[in-house]
Amino acid sequence: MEEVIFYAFAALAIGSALLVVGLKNTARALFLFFIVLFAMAGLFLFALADFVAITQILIYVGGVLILMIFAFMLSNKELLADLQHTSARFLSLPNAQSLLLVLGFLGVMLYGIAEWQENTPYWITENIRRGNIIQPTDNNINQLGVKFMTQYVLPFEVVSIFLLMALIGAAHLSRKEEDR
Amino acid sequence: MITLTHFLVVSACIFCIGLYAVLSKRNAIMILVGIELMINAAVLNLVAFGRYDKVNYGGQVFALFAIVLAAAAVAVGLAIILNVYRKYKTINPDNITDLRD
Amino acid sequence: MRDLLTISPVSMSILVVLLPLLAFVIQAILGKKSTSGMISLIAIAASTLISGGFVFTAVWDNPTISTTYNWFTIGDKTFTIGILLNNLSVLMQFIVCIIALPVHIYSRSYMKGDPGIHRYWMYLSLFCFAMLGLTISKNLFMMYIFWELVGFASYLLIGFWFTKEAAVQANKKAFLVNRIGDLGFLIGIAIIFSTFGTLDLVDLFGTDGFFAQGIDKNTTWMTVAGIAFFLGAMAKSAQFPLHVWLPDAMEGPTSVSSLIHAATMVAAGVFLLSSIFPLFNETVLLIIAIIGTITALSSAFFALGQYDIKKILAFSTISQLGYMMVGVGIGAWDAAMFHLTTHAFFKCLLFLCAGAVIHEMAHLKAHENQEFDPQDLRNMGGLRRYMPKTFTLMAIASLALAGFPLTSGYLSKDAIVITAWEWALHHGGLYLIIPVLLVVVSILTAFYIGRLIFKAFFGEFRLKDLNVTHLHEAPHAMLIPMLLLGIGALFFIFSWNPLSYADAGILQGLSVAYPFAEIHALHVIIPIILTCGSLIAWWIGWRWYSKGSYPLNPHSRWIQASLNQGYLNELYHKTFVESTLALAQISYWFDRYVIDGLVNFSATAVRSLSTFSSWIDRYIVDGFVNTVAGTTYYIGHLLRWIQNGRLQNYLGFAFTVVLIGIIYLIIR
Amino acid sequence: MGLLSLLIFLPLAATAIILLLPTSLRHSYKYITLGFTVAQFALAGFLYSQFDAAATGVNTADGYQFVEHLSWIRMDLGTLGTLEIDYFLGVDGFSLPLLALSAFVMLMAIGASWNITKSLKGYFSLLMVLNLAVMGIFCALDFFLFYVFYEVMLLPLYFLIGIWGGARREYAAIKFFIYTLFGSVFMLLVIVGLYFSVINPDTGAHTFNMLHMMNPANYVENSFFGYINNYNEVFGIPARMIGFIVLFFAFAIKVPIVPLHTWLPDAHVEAPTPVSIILAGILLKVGGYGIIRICLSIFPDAAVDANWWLGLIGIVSIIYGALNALAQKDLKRLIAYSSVSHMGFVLLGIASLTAEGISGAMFQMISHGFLSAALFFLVGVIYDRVHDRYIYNFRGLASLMPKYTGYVAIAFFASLGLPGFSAFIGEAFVIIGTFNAESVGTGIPRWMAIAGSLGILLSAAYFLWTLQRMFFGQTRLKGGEEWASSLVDLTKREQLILFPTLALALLLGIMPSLIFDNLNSSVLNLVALVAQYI
Repeated sequence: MEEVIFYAFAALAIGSALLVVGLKNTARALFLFFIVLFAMAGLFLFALADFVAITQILIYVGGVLILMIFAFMLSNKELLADLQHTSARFLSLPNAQSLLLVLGFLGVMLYGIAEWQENTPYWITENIRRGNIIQPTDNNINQLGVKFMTQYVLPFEVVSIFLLMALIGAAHLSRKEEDR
Repeated sequence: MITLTHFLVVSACIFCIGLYAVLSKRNAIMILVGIELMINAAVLNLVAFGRYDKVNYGGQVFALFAIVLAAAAVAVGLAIILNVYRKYKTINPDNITDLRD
Repeated sequence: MRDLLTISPVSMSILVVLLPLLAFVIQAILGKKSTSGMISLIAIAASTLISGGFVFTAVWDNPTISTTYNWFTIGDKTFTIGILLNNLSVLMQFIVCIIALPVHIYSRSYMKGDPGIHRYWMYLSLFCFAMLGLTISKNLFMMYIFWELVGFASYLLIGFWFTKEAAVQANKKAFLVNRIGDLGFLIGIAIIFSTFGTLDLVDLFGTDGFFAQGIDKNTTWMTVAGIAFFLGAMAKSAQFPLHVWLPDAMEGPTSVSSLIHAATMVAAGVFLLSSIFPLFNETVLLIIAIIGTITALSSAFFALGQYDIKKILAFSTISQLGYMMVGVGIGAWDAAMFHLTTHAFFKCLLFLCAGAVIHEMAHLKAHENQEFDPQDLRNMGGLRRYMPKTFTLMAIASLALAGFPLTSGYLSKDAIVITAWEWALHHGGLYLIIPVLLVVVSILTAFYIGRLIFKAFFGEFRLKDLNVTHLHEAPHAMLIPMLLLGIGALFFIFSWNPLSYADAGILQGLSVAYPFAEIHALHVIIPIILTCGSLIAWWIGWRWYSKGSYPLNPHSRWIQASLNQGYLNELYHKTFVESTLALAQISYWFDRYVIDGLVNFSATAVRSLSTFSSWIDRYIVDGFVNTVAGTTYYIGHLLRWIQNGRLQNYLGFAFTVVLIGIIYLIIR
Repeated sequence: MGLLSLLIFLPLAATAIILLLPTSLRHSYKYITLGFTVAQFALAGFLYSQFDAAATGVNTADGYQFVEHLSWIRMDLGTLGTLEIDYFLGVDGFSLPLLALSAFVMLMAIGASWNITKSLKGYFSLLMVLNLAVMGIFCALDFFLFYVFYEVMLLPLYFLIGIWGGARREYAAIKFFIYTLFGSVFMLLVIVGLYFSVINPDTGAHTFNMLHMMNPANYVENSFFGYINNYNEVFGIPARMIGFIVLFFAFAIKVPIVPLHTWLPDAHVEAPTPVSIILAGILLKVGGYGIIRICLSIFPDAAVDANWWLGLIGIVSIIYGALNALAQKDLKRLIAYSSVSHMGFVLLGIASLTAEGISGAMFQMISHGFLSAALFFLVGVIYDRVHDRYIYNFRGLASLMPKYTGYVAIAFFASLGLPGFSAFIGEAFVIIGTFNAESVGTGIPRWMAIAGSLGILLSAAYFLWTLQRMFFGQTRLKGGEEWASSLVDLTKREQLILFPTLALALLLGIMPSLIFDNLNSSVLNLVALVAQYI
């Protein structure tokens, strides 16, 4: 039962992602991107990362995606044409070179995964043996909060400042430059 | 039982799809989308591995960092796209070839 | 009288030669201003006087006189010029003078008014110089020089009317045929020089005309030399088959023909052979005799059919020269010289008479404005009524030619024929053909000359519609020299005995010892046969031509062959002339297309080779360099294409490299 | 400075003056060149009159007269010894008549150049350079010096033909140049070979001195061209023979011999009249002179072996040239081929190796120098008037131009060997000498003399035929009235040039001793030199 749901989510994520890159219409692709992100969030749950899944939905769906659509609407003068672009072909033709490259990567990665499976890293087997793995029953949020404020406080602060810088930078970049 | 391998395979697929988008799309926003897909695949890997490290919680912590940083990057990226659009009246990266010569 | 002569005959003889040269030079300088011919006439008259008075009388029947001057030295051999005065040479010189003088006088009247008269006198003097020089040359080389000069002068005189196509063709032919003979002469000289190392006649033969050095003359090269000299004589004396130039040479003025082509120049061949007679061995002499006989016979035959009055005389000359050659060939060169002498007189006279006839006919033609050939016998007839004196003189000359008793011709011709009989009987066998043929020729001679006389002077004038009253006797200026020659055609000049040649002064003076016995019976029989034969021939001729009962078909093959001179000219033209010209064309073609073609081909080959090597240079040697450069360029171009400024491509390449790297790591 | 140097370098002074004078004075150039050439001619005449006829010449320095011997190049070549090149001049019986002839022909050429209008400065200066080179060739006794003059001669000729020539002048000029160069390049090889084979007995160094080369004692043992025990072979031919052959061909191209003659008709036809005169009058003689002076004297042993072939080539040239002349329709080409024929006699005479033959050959060269120059000048006269020289375009010129016809007739008859003119003496003695060869034993058979005499007959044929075709008969011209009016008789200037030429030909024909006296001792010496090897 659990596996069926996992496969469903995985299929949803992969299929939607394929559609995202395959569709000619950018607007539709962006909306399909929602599905992908939701499906990914679902997959995070299977990895027992409930907080990450929530964050994913909050930040991506609530922030990033809205921003993207907003930017898309702002930038694309062919938006209307694009929206109305119900052309003969629903999907864009695959770019042969890119496809080749991507398939190559896929093959390499799958080969790597297959290789990796046979000799699992020592730390994983050691943790499994000690039972030092996250259980569905664990309170993740609590644990995360403690870790953020103790073990990972320096990266946390750095990322915070980085976020600030990014926000300021984004605002600066997107403002109208009248003194050009 | 959902093993680590399942996650890795899904993640690899998503990563590759993202990579494909980055390489082949003729729209800056879709490239950004591709990047996001790749980051998501990475995040998936992080959480999948993070499950076997209860002491440090590194996987989930850094998944969060990644998500946040991705969001910031998207914000900056979009700002750049808007600027580019303003300058070139297009967001097709093919037409922006200032790097050449 | 001889004792009174304190002047050396040698210097006198040189003077005889130089006077005409002086006349030639003076006239050459004066150019068109000297038309009278007085200079030439005075020169030749003086020459005649000196030759007769100081040279001939001084030398005849006296020991040989000779003088030698060094001319030039080649290596260590010295070539000389010299004067040889013996009976033979002074006789010849005197004959030339005494024939030339009347011709000069005659020409003054005959050539009057010709636009090129100044050249005529010039050439005539040049001829006299060359001919007189020839006679007294001591050295074969010197003789050769005069020999050729004689030919040259003859060339000029034949082509005197150079606007006449036939004349210039004739003089070219004459010179070329003579050139063949000259080559023979030259080769003969070369053989003599390389055999004996000298060309001096006295050194060769001694003063007595005998073979002094006693060298075997029966060697092959001596035979070749003899034939070579005879070739020279053949051309000059118009012997068969080199006689073809002489009939054509009649295109020249008649006075020229009479002097050059009847009496003097053509006789030079006989003179040459007589001078170097000791050189000939039996073979050569036999060849000379045979050729002479053939010439005499063939020319007599050709003379039968001619219509041109001058051509008849020309062939008659050739025929008589044949007699002389036979004379030389049988060893009786004294008889040949005797016949030469008598022949010079009567043949010259015949020509001058013919000239007078032609002169009158041409006058008539000019007067009547009619177009006809003044030399054609068919246009004449009955001329004896209008020109009786000319007729008389011509008849005398004709009788002499036919060898009628009381004439000079009788003596000299009998001398040859009888000696020939003696010679033939001495050898026996086939040799007898020669004297038999000579007799036949003699009768033929009587016939053709009779035909000429009958056709021209008897019967009626054939051009009936012309006003014949304009025909009259030739002017005195022409008749007087003819008369002088006419006297020379009679016997008493040469011998007091009209019936026997043995008493002739010339024969006694030259005195050749024959190797065969004299047969007295022949001295009676032969003259009778010849005379009777001539009379019969004349009777037939008179019947045929004067009475008009001509029995023969004029289109018969024999008559046509005779008229066309046996088609020899055509034969020569077809064989020698055309083949030489064809050979010339072929060799020029060869030159242009083969030799020059080869040169041009090699040039082309070198050029194409260089083109090829430049191709190699450009495409292979340079091509290699260019390929390297091109490859670099291409690679650069390729990389440039990679560096296209598209971010996605950069990324794609980056990932490709990463992928390749990973694959490499995996495979490794 | 000796007289010979003066003779050689007088033209250089003329060149310098011409080059220095401004172009505005171009009409004075011809007078300058004429002046210098007259002076040169006078000098040559003076030399001729001062020459000691007893001088034996050929192979000893004592036999030469007016000798000038200066060191020119002395370069230390290390192990190869010292490079010894001398400025060595002298004349003997062979070179002196040719020197005088050259001076005379040059004078004629200047006279014929009177009507040249195209770039006079270049023309006259080139002509004078040519003059210098020609004089130098006949005087040089050092092989290197000889070669230098020999090559210098080519250059002005190339330009004179290539610039002032007729329609196909470039072709002719290049053909001429390459032909000659072809010969002389190989000649250089032999010169170098000789240089390394011969030593100067005085200094012990290798030398270019021709006189040393003529002495067998000076040859290094086992050297390439050495005399004794020389078994060197090239393509199976002995080394000394190959040296002879190469040198012979180098000069034979100049003579020219059949089949190396084809430059001659083209060069003659395309060259302007003065250059034709020089070509025929002097250039061809360089070939004959070279064969006598170098081939025969330095390689007498090889010459004795090869003379049968030389004679054959001579015969072929005589008859072949004459036949070709007979086929010509262009008057100038006819005369060019007649030159081939007449120069064949020179070769035949030389090949006979008899005193008569070699003297005859020399005489023939002198005579041909005068006569061919006169003939080319005569062709130039008619070409000047109507710019045509096609034989069939003229007829009956005698009535129109009597003086011209007279000169042509004299020149023609002189050329065809009429006694009294120089060509006769030359040809007759070549024939006599060739005939004599058999009794001397030089290996020239007698039929060659007879075959050669056929050439005399053929020459009569083509000259008389031309005379008949062009000059006799009724006047009929291709250009009609226009030509008739432009075909004026000879001018004073033309007669002034022609008369002395033909008069000289006549004088030499009557008094051949003028040449033979100075020639004899040299010829005898040469014959003696060669006779050792017979």
